[in-house]
Amino acid sequence: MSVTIRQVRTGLNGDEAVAYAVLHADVDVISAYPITPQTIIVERLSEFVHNGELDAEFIPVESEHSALSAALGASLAGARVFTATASQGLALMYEVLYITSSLRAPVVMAIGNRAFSAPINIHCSHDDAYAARDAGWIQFFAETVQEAYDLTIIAYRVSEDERVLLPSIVNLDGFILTHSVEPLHIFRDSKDVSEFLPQRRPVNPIDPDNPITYGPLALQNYYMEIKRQQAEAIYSSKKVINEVFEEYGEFSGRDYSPVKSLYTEDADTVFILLGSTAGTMRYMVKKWRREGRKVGVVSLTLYRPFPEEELIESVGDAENIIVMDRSFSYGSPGGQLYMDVAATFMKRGLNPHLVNVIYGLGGRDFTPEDAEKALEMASKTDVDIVWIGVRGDNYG
Amino acid sequence: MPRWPSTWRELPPGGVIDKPGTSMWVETGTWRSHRPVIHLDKCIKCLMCWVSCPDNSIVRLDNDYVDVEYRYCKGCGICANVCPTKAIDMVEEGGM
Amino acid sequence: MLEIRWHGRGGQGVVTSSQLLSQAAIIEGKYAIHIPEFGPERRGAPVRSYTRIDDEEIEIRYGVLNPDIVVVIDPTLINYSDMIVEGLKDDGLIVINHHSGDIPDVFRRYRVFTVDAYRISLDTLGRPIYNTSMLGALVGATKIVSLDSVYTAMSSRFGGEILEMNIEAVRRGAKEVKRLA
Amino acid sequence: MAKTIRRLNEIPREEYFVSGHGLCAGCGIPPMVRIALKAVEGPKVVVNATGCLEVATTLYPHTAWTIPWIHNAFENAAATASGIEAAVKALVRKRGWKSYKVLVFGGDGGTFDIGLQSLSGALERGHRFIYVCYDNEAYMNTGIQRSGATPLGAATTTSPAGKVIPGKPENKKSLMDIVIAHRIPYAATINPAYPIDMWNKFAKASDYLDRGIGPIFFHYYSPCPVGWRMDSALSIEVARLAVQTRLWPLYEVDHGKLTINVKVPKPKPIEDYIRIQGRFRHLLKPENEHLLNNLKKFIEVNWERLQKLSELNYIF
Repeated sequence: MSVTIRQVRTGLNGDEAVAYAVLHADVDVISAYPITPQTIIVERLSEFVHNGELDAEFIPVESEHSALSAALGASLAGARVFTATASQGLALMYEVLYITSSLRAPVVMAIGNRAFSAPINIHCSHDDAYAARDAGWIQFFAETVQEAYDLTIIAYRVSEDERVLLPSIVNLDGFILTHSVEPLHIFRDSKDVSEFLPQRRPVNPIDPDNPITYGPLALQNYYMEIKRQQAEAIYSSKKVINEVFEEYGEFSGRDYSPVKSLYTEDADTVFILLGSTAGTMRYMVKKWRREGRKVGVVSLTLYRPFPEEELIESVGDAENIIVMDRSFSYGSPGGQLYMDVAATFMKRGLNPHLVNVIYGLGGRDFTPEDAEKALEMASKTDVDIVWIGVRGDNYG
Repeated sequence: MPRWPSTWRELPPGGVIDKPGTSMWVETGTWRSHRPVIHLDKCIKCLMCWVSCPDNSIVRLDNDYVDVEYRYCKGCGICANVCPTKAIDMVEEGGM
Repeated sequence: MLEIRWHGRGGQGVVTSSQLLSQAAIIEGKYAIHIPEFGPERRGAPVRSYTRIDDEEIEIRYGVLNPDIVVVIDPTLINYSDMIVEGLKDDGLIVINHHSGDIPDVFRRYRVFTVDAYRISLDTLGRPIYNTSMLGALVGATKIVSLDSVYTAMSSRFGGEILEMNIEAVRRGAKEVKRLA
Repeated sequence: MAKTIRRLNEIPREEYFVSGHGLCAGCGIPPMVRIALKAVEGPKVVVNATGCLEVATTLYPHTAWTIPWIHNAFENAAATASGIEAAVKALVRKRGWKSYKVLVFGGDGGTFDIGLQSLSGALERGHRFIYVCYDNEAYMNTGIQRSGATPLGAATTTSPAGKVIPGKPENKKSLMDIVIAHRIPYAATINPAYPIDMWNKFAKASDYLDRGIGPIFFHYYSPCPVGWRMDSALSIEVARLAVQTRLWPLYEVDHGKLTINVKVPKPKPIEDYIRIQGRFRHLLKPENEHLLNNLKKFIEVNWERLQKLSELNYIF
């Protein structure tokens, strides 16, 4: 791997890392509303703009609904735009999430993943990311502060690619990543990054010389064709995502792929999960391997489009699959990732023993002890959904 | 009427309409039950009918007299109502 | 891997200390993670923060359960000795903001370092804000990072007179911390 | 400089909003849109909140717009416009792109009610755009439901003229006062029966935008034959009566100075206005006389208040 661009090793928290990525992406318009645990992103970006380090318009909107609405407007105008939110903020944006992807606006948004109310809680759950899962956005999950930085830059390249033209979400676990300081490598400035991420070349931006009607009314005679086209767009974005991952690896020296797996080749039990808990699970898997237990772990860097083939391939012949959800889909057959995984296997006629582990809601710590309990569950055939660490449950 | 693509593969991305003024393909004159008829002898070229028409169906001629574009006129009768000299009559369609 | 737990009260800069320590370790080329434990962030409420330092990349992301070192920034928290020694490793170390030498017996099972951060902070900052003098005391007692690295980390966060005053607080904390006999 | 006119023949012929749209026969919205797009000079883009104008002019694949036009959602037209305006600033500065003006159209639902927050935020932030609220005094797009703009006593499908509650019991919200409270540089009421006044206000707004002055707000009286239950031919006549009864004063607040643009020395009786609209007809029944009196009182007080304000050098 040839790394051509010099980088700086520094210590930043996840929010700051995202803010630096946005600075280095040389965005034109930022529109955001503060919400814990994303607020530091907005604060840093305000500083960059107010100190003249970033030549951008910062729109301090009055709500998240307006944050995404303004971002969409700016994106259609041809600007490279950024917004960030979490939890209730995302819920308030919900309407505009669908409009942004449907209008094919390459907005990039960071989510400091946080639990939905009630009760109100500021800590990590994946409720917000999952709530956006059907909205037609590409979704990445960062495991580390480094990944939060890298994936933000990658997201711009993917979203703005004229074969894609879809918005992206970069998820980073609230507090666990947003507020934790970790070492990472960042580029020196936007000039260095511009080799990988040149200025946006918008397709059909607002242009009085080429008048376009964006967001018309389409009824029974055309709506379905327009939606069919959109469905195809996000499926086919995966090819571009893989290309961009590869190119970024060349550029930065850090490799990315839709899924990360460890010890899955000969595993009889495989954990599948999203986000920052992957590191703890890898640590546990190494421990279990030393104890002679054939356990592997797969974490998804790409959540939408769902990396079906990569997941099947990396899980291999494991008989037990433990899917970990940091959220729950109330009244559903299981957690959101669990349902994705189940469908992925079933579509291919595969029938492994699936267990759904619900963990870490509202920021509850997920410790090695919890991981041991989760593994224990895989051997039980009488349970399918296990809430780990819940007082009052038999399997807690 | 020009043809718009029909399959999902051909449509412009994002559900946009990438051509201006395509509503002109829709002749809303079929909505009309009464038609405006202008008596130019009474017209004082005030242009109140022209400026008030919701459907751009009062055509302003070079000499500032007016005519009706019946392809789009919905027959609302605003032009007749605003005319200070009663130079426009609303006549039932098919009645003439 | 070295695991540190910080105890203080909201508004005392517990998070800042932990953050500066991890920054200093990163500056030295080490791996470090600073994990703040956020509650409703109200001034005065007991709060904690964690730092992990290692020569290898750190993968785990849960809170520190079995610290090697506990740093007690607020002198009044000494009354909550169970909370302070909870999970502390048998050969663990406690660094306390304290001046009388009258400490709970349970602490005496561990190596205890004390420093009068109250005095230092009044002298250097003119206000009872203990976090930088306690950071100095920790570094003085353990040498886990160099003072220079701490100063470098601080200079990216503070400026001007504030930086000078806090550097002095760190320097004195490191110098005046002593092992309790 | 956008030109000020004294006669309608000074208005250019070229149209940017074209025929074939699906707005109702006699709709009051297009006369304003046509004038706005002509009087506001230079390249421009329209942001349209969900509402009659939006749905009826862009039934895919048919658009009545010949300039860039964007619909995002119901309550966020002002926020969308904020983003576009900010993007234009950034792209002109950073990449030398051509600048253009931003015009927003929202109905009373999208402006008085669901979109009030995003409008307020955008006005407070000082984005340079023109926002026009076309006020037809109810949610007409969904079929005539009351809004915060529905006047006292008016019957809608959610404020019917019932036996116990005859029409809307509450007064119309004074949006102009809310907007003016943001201390924006220019706000005015406009009316299709006074096209020259309307043109000149848009022309002034255009010049202000050229000089970097904004935001600008217009409150447009938009007759709705269907919702008001009147003959479609009466749209302009009813609009004139609204002014001549002093119900809908034409005024502007230009950098803090309030001016009444059309004086009404001898107001016509409000009954002339009410009689031609089905939505108000029940107010003429003897048992509803108190409602009619309330409406008269409202008109009197409002007019007097505006006159007093117009005597001040500045109201803010």
